[in-house]
Amino acid sequence: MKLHEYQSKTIFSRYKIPIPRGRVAGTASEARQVAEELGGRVVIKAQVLVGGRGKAGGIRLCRTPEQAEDMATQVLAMEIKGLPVRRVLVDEAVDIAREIYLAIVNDRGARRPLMMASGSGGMDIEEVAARSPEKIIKVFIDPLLGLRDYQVRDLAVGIDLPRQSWRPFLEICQGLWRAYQENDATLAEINPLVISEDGRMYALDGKMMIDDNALFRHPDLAEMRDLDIENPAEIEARKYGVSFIKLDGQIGCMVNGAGLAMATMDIIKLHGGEPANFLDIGGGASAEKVAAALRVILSDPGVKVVLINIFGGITRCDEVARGILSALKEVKTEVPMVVRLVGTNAAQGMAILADAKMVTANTLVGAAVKSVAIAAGGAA
Amino acid sequence: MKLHEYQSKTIFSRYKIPIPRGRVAGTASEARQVAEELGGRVVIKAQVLVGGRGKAGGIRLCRTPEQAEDMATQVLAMEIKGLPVRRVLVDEAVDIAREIYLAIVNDRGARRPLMMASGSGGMDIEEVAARSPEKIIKVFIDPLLGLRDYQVRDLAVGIDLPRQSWRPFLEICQGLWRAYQENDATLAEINPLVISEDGRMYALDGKMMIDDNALFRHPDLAEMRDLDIENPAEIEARKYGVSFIKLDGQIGCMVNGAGLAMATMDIIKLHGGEPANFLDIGGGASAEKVAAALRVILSDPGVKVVLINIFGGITRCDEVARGILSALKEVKTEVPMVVRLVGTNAAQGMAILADAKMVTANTLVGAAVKSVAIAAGGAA
Amino acid sequence: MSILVKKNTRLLVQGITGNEGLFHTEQMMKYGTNVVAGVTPGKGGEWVLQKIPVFDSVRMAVEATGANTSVIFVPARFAADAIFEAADAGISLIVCITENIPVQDMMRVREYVDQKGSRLVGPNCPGLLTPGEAKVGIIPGEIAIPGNVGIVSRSGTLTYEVLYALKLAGMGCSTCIGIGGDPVNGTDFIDCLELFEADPHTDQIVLIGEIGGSDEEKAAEYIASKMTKPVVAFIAGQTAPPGKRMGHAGAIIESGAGTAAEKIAALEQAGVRVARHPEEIPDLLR
Amino acid sequence: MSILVKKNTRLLVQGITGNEGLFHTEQMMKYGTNVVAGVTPGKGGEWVLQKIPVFDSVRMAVEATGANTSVIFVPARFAADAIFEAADAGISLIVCITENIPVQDMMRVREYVDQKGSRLVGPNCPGLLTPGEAKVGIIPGEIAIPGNVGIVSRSGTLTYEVLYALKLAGMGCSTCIGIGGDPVNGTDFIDCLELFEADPHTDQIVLIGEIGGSDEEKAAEYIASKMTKPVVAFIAGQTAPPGKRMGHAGAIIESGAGTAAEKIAALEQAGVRVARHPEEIPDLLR
Repeated sequence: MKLHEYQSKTIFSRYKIPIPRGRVAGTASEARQVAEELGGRVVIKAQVLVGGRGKAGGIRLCRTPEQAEDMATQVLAMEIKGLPVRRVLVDEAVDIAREIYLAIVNDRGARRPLMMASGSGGMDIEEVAARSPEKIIKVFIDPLLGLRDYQVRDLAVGIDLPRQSWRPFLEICQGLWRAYQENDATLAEINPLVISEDGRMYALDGKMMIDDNALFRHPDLAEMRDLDIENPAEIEARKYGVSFIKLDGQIGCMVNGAGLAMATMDIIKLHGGEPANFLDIGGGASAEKVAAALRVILSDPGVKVVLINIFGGITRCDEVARGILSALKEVKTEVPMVVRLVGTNAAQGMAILADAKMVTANTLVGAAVKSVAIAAGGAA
Repeated sequence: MKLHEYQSKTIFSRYKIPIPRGRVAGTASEARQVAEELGGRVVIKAQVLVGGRGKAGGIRLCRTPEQAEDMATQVLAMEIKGLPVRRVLVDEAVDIAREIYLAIVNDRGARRPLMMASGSGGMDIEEVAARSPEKIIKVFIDPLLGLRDYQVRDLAVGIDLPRQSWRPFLEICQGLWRAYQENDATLAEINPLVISEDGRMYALDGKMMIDDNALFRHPDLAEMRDLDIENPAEIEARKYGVSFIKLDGQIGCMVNGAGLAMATMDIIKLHGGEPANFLDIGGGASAEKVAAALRVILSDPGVKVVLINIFGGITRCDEVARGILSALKEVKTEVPMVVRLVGTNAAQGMAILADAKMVTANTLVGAAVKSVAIAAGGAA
Repeated sequence: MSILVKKNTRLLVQGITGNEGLFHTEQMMKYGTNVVAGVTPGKGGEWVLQKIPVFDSVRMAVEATGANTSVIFVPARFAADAIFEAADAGISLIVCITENIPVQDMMRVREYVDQKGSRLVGPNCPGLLTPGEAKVGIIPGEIAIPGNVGIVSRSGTLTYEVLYALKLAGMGCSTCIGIGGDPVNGTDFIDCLELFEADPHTDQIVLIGEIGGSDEEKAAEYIASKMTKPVVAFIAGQTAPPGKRMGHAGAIIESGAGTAAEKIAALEQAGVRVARHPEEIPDLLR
Repeated sequence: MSILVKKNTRLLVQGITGNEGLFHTEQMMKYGTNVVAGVTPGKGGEWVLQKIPVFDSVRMAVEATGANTSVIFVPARFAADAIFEAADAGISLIVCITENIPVQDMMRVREYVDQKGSRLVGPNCPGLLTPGEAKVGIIPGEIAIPGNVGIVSRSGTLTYEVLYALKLAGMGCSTCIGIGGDPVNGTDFIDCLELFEADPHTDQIVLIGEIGGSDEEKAAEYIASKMTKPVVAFIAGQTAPPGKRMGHAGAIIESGAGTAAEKIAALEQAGVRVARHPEEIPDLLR
C-alpha cells in the first residue's frame, strides 16, 4: 500500500526526521491560509500516487499567499496520469545547497532490508542505478540487530557527506530505519534529502509503501489507503479476498492458485489469445467467493469469453460449480464460458454445471484452445 | 540503581501493565485526599528501598480516608532498617484470589535476560528458590530476538495459570520485557502479580533496578536516584569517579584497580587486620581524584591507619603522591600512612612523599604487615 | 526414494485444532503420514481425530512424542512466532503453509532459523509430498505416483498440474517440494537441487518458477556448474504486466527485473529444457 | 611462545585519536606491537604518531591495511557499536578495554560476536601481553619477561602484581590475558585454559579470579576433567561484603552465591593450588 507524500512525511516527523514546515490542504483557500502562516514563500505540491508530478506541473513555487491560492486552484483542478489531485501539500520553500537520495527497501536476494544513499539526490534513482551504479552506496541491515551507526558512517563516507552533516544524517538514517521497521514498510524513501543553504537537513519529499500483509497491526495506516489508484473491480475483488488484476485482452480467467492463474494466461497467449485479467480465487474458495469473482470478471465489457480452470485440491470443484451457478443467476450474461475442472469432486462439479450449457475441456491446452477460438469469434 | 515501588509501577503502567489505582503522597493529609478519591478502602505502603516493609509495619490496610490519614501519619514517622519513610504509596485495595511471582533478571551464566515465574507469589522468592526450585519456571530471552509469545505460554503452563488469564498474562509479560529492555533494567520484578476476585490481573508491587552504566541514555531515571540508601562518603566518592564501599575495620585502603583493592583487603585480613573500606581510584587517576579519595577515607573516624597501594601502569605514582600531599594540606590528620608505590614513576612518587614521614613498603605483604601492626597500636 | 519427507517422518501439526489444520491432518494421516502430535496454545490435553494428542507448546510436544518435523497452519499474525517456536524446540524440518505473513517477520524468521540450523520450507507453500511414503502439507496425494522425478516449485496448484500431467503420462515423482511464493522464504531452489542431485532415487528434476526475484537465475547458475542430472523447467507469468503482484507476494516484476523471459533465457543457457506450458513437461522428461 | 597475540598480529586501534587511545598506541608501538591502523569516525585521512593512518571505519581500515586484531578505547556509550563494527568487518580478535558498557549492550554484543565467529576479549579489561612479542591493551610491558607461565585474569592491576612477582622471582610468562571484570564478557577462563593447554610453550597456568558469578567454578570443573598442565589460582574478594559491587561490575556476591570461599573450594577440589596472596604465587609454581 502506497502512502502519499504528506502521510509519509508526517510519519517521518514522528521519528525526528526534520521536514519543512507545511500542511496539507484540500482547497485553494486553505492553501492560501497555510501559505500565510508560513510567511508566503511556499511550494504547492500535488498529492497523487504516481511519479512525474513535477514534469506534469504538479509542483509550483509561490512567492505570496495570493500566488499560493492561484497555484493551488490550478493544481487542484489537474489530473495527473489519470489521477485526480484531491489535495496539495503546502510546504515552506527551502533554499537547497545539496540533494541526497536515501531509502530503505526490502532486498529479496539478501533477505534483509537494504539502506541506500546517493549523492545524486532528486534524480530518478532507477536511472542512477542503471547508468552509474557505483554512485549508490548500500548497506544491508541485520533484521535482528537493526541499523548500526557505523553502517550510516559508511554511507556518509560513500556519498562524500561533509563531516559537519554526519550527526544529523545519522539521526535521520536511524529515524528512517525505525519508521521503516515500526510501520512494516517495504519502502521508505527520502528523495531528495536536502542540505539547505544554512546547513540544515530536511526530508523535502517522502515516500512510503506499507506491507499489506502487516496492516493488521497498523489499523491507523490501513485507513490511509487511497482508493483512487485502484481499479474499482480490484477493490471489489479484494473485499472477497480474491486476487484480481485487470488487463486488456478478451479472455476472462478464473483460476485457483496464483501460479496456475499465470500459467493459464500464458497458455492463452501461447495459443494466440489475450487474457483479460489475472484472477486467483485462492485456496478452498467458497461458492460466495467464486460468485464474486465471476461478477468481477463479467463487469469488464471487453470480456468475450471466460475460461474457468480449477485444479481441485483444498478447493472443491462442486463448490466452485455452485458459485458459478449462483453468480449466473444474478448477473445475466451472454458471455460464453469454457470450464475445466480437475481433482477434488471434479465429476460432481461437472454434473452441477451440466445444465448451464458450458464448453468443457479436460486439459489446460484444450481449455485454452477453445477459449481462444471463441474469443476470435469462432465456435468452440 | 534501585527504584521505589511507586516509580517502578509508574514505568510499568507506561507499558500497559495494569496496576491498582493509586498515587504517592508525602504527607498524611495528601494520603487522606488520595484515599478519598479512591473510595476509602486503600493500602498505605511505605516507600523505602529495603525489603521487609510489611513485617516492619510499613504496609497498612485502611477502610476509610480518616484511617488512611492516621496510618499515613504513623508510617511517615517510621524508620525502616535505618531508612526514613519520606513517602507513602496510597493504592486502592484489591481482593486477591491468587498471587504470582514474575521477574526478569540478567543471567550471567547464560549471558541473557532470564524471565522467571512462580505460582508462589508474594513470598520471598529466594526462599522459594532455595526450598523448591522446581516451582520457579524459567525462560531465557534471546537478546536480539526478544521475548516470544510461546515462551510466555511455557511460563503460563508451568505455573498452572488458568487459561482465561493467559491473554492478560501475555500482555503483562511482554510489557515487563519492554520495560526491562527500554529502561536498561538489571531487574524488573512484580511480586505479587495478583489475580483479583473479579478475575483481573494487577501488578500489586513492583521493583526495578537500573544499570548504572546505562543511565547516560536515561536522564529521567537518573534523577530518580534515592540518596537515602547511600552512605554520604559513597556519594562523595562517586562524584569523583572513585569506587568506595564503607566497611567496619580500622585500616583504610587506597588502591588502584578493583581486583588489587580486594586483594589488598584480603591480605590485611590474612595478617590479622580489618579493612575499613574498599576503595579503587580507577585507572590513570589524577592528583585531584587521589586527594578526594584520601578525604573520603579519613572522614571515617574508625580509621587508625591508611594503606596506600599503587601499582603504576596507566596510573603514575608521582601523580598519586602529589594527590596525597594536596589532600594532607587540606585535611589535617594524625592518622599514619603506609605507602607502597610500584611501577610507573614509583621512584619519583616516593621522592615526593619523602618529607611526609610515611611508612614505606616494597611488597604487598610488607605493606599489610606494617599496617596491621600500626592499627594494633604498635609502631611500624 | 525421497528427500526430506519419508516414512520415518514424525510429524507435528501446529494449529491442529483450526479448520484447515484439522482437515489436512486427517488427509495426511489417510495418506499414511505418521502424525504424532498437534499444538494449539490453550488446548493442551485435548485429543483430535481420536488418537492425536494436542499440546500447549512445541517443546512439550517434542518431549512427549519425539516429533522431528512440523507443519504450520496457524493464522498469519501468529505464524512467525510458530516458526520461532518450532526452531527453538529443535524441530529440524519446519513446513509453513500459512500465507500473508508480513515480510519483515519473515526476514527475522529466516535469520533466526538459519542460526538454529533448522530447515524451513515455505511459507505460503503447499508443503511436501513423497508419493507412497508421506505427505506434509496440502498437496493432494492421489494426483501423484512414486517415481524418479524430483519436483521443486514456487507455486501450489500449478505444481498439482505438473504432478497430474506426469501421472497421466505414467511418470512418478520421488519427492515434490513447494517452496512457496513469498519474496523471503526458507529453502530455495538451490537447496532442493542439491538434495535431488544427491538423492539416489531421483534421476531428473522439474523446476517450476515464476516471475519476480532472481532465484531462477541463481538456480540456472547452480545447474550449469554443479548438476549432473537433467532439469526441465517451466516459468509462469510470461504475460504478467510489470509492477503488479500476481497473487503471490513474491510474483512481481520490479524495475523491469524478474521477468519470465530473463529466467527462461538463463535456464536455457544452463542447458535446461524449458516447457512452453505445464502439460508439455512429461514430453521433455526422458 | 604465546597464544592469541603474537609477532604477526596486525593491530588496529579503535578510538586512536582519544587521549587513552593515543597514549597506549604509543606504548604498544614502543613495545614492538605491529600497529597498522587506527579508526576514529570523522577523522579518516589523518595520521597519528607520524606513521599510523586513521580511517573512518573498521571496514576501510581492514581493506587498506589487512588488520586482523583490534583494540578498542572508545567511550562506553559507543563501545558496543565499535565491537559490532569490528566483528562485521571480519576482525578475528577484538580486545575491548573500555569499562562501564551497559550490560544489555554486552548481551547483544556477545550473541552477535559469537554468530560472526570473532573472538572478543573484555570489555573492562587490560588486554593481552605476550612478553617479548607484542602487547594489545594497557598491561605495562616492563613488568613481565618471556617464559612458560600462562596467565588469565578477571582483574587489571592485580594481574600486574602477579606478573611483577613472577619477574622478581625470575619467572616469565607465555601470554597474559585479562578477560575483564564485567558480568557479561567475551572470552572466558575455559577458553583461555583450552588455548594454554594446547600451547606447546605454556607449561603451567595462573588463574586469577574474584567474587561474583560462577566462572571460577566452571573453570575448576574444566581443569579437573580436561587439563593436564598444572594450574595455580588466586581469588580476590575474601573480605568482600555480600550485595556490594566491588568496583568491577561483575564482582558482587548475589543471593549469597559467588563467594571467594566457594570458588577456592571448587578449585582446590579440582587439584588447583590456591595462593593466599598474590606474592605467594611464584612459590606455588614449579
